[in-house]
Amino acid sequence: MYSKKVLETFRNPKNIGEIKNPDGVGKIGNEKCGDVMWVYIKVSKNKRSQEIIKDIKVKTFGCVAAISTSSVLATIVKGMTLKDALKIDKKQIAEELDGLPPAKMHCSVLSMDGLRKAVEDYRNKKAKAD
Amino acid sequence: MYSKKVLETFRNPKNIGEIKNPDGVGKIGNEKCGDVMWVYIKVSKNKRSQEIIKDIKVKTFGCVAAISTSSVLATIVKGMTLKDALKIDKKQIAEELDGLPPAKMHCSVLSMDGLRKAVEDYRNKKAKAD
Amino acid sequence: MKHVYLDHAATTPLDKRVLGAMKPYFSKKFGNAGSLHLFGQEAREAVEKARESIAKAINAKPEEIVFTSGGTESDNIALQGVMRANKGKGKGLVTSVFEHPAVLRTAEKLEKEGFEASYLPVTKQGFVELQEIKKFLKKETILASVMHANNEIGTIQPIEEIGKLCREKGILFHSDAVQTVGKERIDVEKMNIDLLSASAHKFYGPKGIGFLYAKQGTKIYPLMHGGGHENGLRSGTENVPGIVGMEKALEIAVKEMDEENEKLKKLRNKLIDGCLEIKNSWLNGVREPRLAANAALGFDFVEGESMILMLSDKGIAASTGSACSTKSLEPSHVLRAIGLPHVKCHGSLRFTLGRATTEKDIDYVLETLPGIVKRLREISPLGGK
Amino acid sequence: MKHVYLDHAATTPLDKRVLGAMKPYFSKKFGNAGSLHLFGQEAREAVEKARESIAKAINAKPEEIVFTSGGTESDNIALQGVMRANKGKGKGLVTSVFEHPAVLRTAEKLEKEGFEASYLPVTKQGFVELQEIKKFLKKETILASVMHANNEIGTIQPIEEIGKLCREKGILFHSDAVQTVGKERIDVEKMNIDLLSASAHKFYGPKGIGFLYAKQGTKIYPLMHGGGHENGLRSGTENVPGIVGMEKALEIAVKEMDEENEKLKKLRNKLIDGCLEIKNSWLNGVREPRLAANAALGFDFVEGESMILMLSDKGIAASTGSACSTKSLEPSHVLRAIGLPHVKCHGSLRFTLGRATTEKDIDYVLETLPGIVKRLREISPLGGK
Ligand SMILES: Cc1ncc(COP(=O)(O)O)c(C=O)c1O
Ligand SMILES: Cc1ncc(COP(=O)(O)O)c(C=O)c1O
Repeated sequence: MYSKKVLETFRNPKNIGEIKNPDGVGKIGNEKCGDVMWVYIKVSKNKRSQEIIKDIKVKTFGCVAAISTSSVLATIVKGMTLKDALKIDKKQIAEELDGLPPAKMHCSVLSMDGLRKAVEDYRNKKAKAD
Repeated sequence: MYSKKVLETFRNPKNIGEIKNPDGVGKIGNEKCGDVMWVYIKVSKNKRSQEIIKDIKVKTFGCVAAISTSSVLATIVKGMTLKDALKIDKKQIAEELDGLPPAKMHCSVLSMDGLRKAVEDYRNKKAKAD
Repeated sequence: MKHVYLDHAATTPLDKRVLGAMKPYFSKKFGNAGSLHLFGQEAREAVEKARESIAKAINAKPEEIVFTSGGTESDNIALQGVMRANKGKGKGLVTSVFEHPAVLRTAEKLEKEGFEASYLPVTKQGFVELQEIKKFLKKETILASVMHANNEIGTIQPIEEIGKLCREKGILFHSDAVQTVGKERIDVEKMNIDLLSASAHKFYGPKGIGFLYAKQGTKIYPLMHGGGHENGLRSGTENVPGIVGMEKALEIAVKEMDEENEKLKKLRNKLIDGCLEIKNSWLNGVREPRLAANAALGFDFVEGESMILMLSDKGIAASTGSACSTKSLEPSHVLRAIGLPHVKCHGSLRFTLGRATTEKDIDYVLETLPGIVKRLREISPLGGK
Repeated sequence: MKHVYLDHAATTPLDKRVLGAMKPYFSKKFGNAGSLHLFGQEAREAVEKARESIAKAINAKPEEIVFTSGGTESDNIALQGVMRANKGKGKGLVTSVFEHPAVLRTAEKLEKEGFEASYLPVTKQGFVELQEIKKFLKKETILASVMHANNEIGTIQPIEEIGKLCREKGILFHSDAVQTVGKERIDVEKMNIDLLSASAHKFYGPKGIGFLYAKQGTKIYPLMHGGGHENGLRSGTENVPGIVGMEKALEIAVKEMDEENEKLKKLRNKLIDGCLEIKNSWLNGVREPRLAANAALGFDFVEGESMILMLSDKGIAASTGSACSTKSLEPSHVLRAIGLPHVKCHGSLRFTLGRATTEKDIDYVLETLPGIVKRLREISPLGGK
């Protein structure tokens, strides 16, 4: 039921793990539903002084789809500006994986929500520091 | 679904055919139902002056069960007194064949009815002749 | 003793090539297609490949194929499932008087539930008439069900035209194609079919497996509930070897269809012509359009079952019409439907030829049958010989 | 790659001896058991011999065995057929919260029809309680349905006692024995069972065939209508090779049962003990009474599906619990029923051993699994390592 791409990604997930001293952390999902993601980001600026995601790592408790979407999202947004990263469509994530079973589409939403929360966390922290 | 005995009897039916100048003929069944029997009998007397079935032959249009029961009835009653012959139970015919499928039990009734009609015909003719 | 099997409409032998295709799925690739692991994936792949191939063979989409346990189940899901799911629209079911019991008994069951079934008459030649159908299709009608070819007399119905009439009126159209799948070309698009039933053992596939084609978007309730297999339409662990076997059988049948039918028709005609040389005999239904393998005959003054058994004693397998397990005393409803009087219905004999049938087989039947008919006529009180 | 199949509760490979018994019925003795001729008689004989032998294996009468397409169909006929046929008596159906979907979804369907279903709770250990059942059985209750052994956690229910309670109250008793037929002794007389479901592919028989035992005199409506096969209870051409195969499979399973279970229990216990050495793990359900082949485990902080796929990559076939095709997001209803919190339900892993399982297989799993759990725990945010 999973595409080959999902399975490959699951087998060799990228950007999985933790960042020490992250600039932002987004914790999403709940244990009850069986999907929990913690998204860690490191932010820096590019030449045009835009904030970009310099590094991203995700920790995931969940099914094959959850782990694969975490990996794909992280791979896609790494290096992107925060602005662009937040515009990623959940469909793009699914497409990157050659599709997800309908029942698993929420996983891509979840990973996006995790990223959003991480960025929020980063901005909150920054606002405080400023 | 038929017992071995039914099939054997069907394969080698006895007393099947016609009697020229019979003493009585019983025609029973109808074409619509798919079972027609004509029972021919020849009557004579035994030593004790009782009327007996000296010969019997049956012509049958019908299924395997109809042909087998015709044969078995004829075999059973041949040589019997008319009185005893008319007392034959339909169950006895079925038992002689190691049973009949429930849907086919009516065949044994039919053959008995044929015999009854043949005896009636004989008695009517005799009464007229007397 | 020589064995001549001429009852292919009842069931066919499994083609050796089909068994070959099934074999890996018995004890090696034996996984449950619902399992996530490698054994399950292997099974799932086989099932979906078969679904695609079968869909293609009738010009349908893979997701329109539902695997069932056979023709009876397919007919039952089609009729019960569609009528119940579309109750809102009306309560009418239109079918024909000479359908298979899997349709007729199901229609009667639905009548008991409050649905209204009406039964199309058929002509003496063995066909439903478009003029009649037009009259039967009402606004209240949910579903029409007309078989593609009749199992007893082999006449092929004008399915495409019936489908067209139904489409025009927005009525769903089911066809019981158990006797034609793998034997006649089927194109559900062209033929305007919304639902179609098939059974693998009728086309040299395994027993216990069949399929229902149901056009995308057709509302159907399942008969069986459980794990939600087949998109919720048919729960139960998938019969993987059966599905694979059905696919292979259909592939072979479609590929060899034209050549096979040509051969069968020649042999069939020889058989019919030979039988008709016996006095007081006739052919049920017309020669065309008729299944290439079907020779449904009748003989006056004798009864079918007795002929079957005497033929069987000579190694010849034939039928009186259908192979149902209720040995009812009623004469064939199909023969009654084409207007045969009762007594003639009792004298019916159906030969259905198949892949292995040879000219020698036909010769053997033609040598054997006359004596049997003669013998039975001798002991029959009918006919006044 | 080494292949270790430990998902025998989902399905089993066809035993070679079973295939051997089936073979003659594919292409040689291939007749339709409803046909009158020699090919039909041969098939009919095989079907009736199988019926006798299967009946004997569970201490029933041949006429009490109905051949179906599998466990799901058997469950559906039992529940739908009995409830509808006995409507006059009341409308109550009692079953348990941890039945297979084939029972639960059918019970829900019946509720929609106006019947009233109530669901027995189960203990943390994985059993329905007689005390509870007494409370659930009402005058209005038509049927109680409790599975013999649970398919996820393998706990064996006190069927004989439940049956006794039902008998005392004149309530019909059905048991879904799909997981126990061929694995545990079954005596429908002694165990007070009125209806029992079985599926051949769970005991090394073919897929697509099963049976329903229904005590003589039990009023049941059929699900499918047609030729009137199986005494009108299940129409459709008999799957002769399937029936013959199921018989052979059951014969073998019953003969080898004790020896087999002894072997399985040893291996199973070794597997359980080995798994429990992984920290933060547990066994679902108690060890006794439990199916000899079942090891249902749980691991904190990781999710079942991911474990399954990682094990699969190492050639090991396991399951999270059931092999249903609806990949629902809900955690196992069985584990919820025994009181496991949601998050722990997600970490479940079921191994079910079988005939071919060796000690080496178990060793391989015990070498492989810890690394997988470790890896998944590393990428998991839970557990605070
Ligand atoms: C026209 C037709 N429909 C339905 C069926 C039922 O198929 P099955 O017996 O495989 O369920 C048959 C054959 O028995 C048939 O000939
Ligand atoms: C307890 C139980 N009941 C019913 C079934 C359904 O059997 P089948 O899938 O063979 O129809 C299964 C297995 O899937 C089962 O484990």
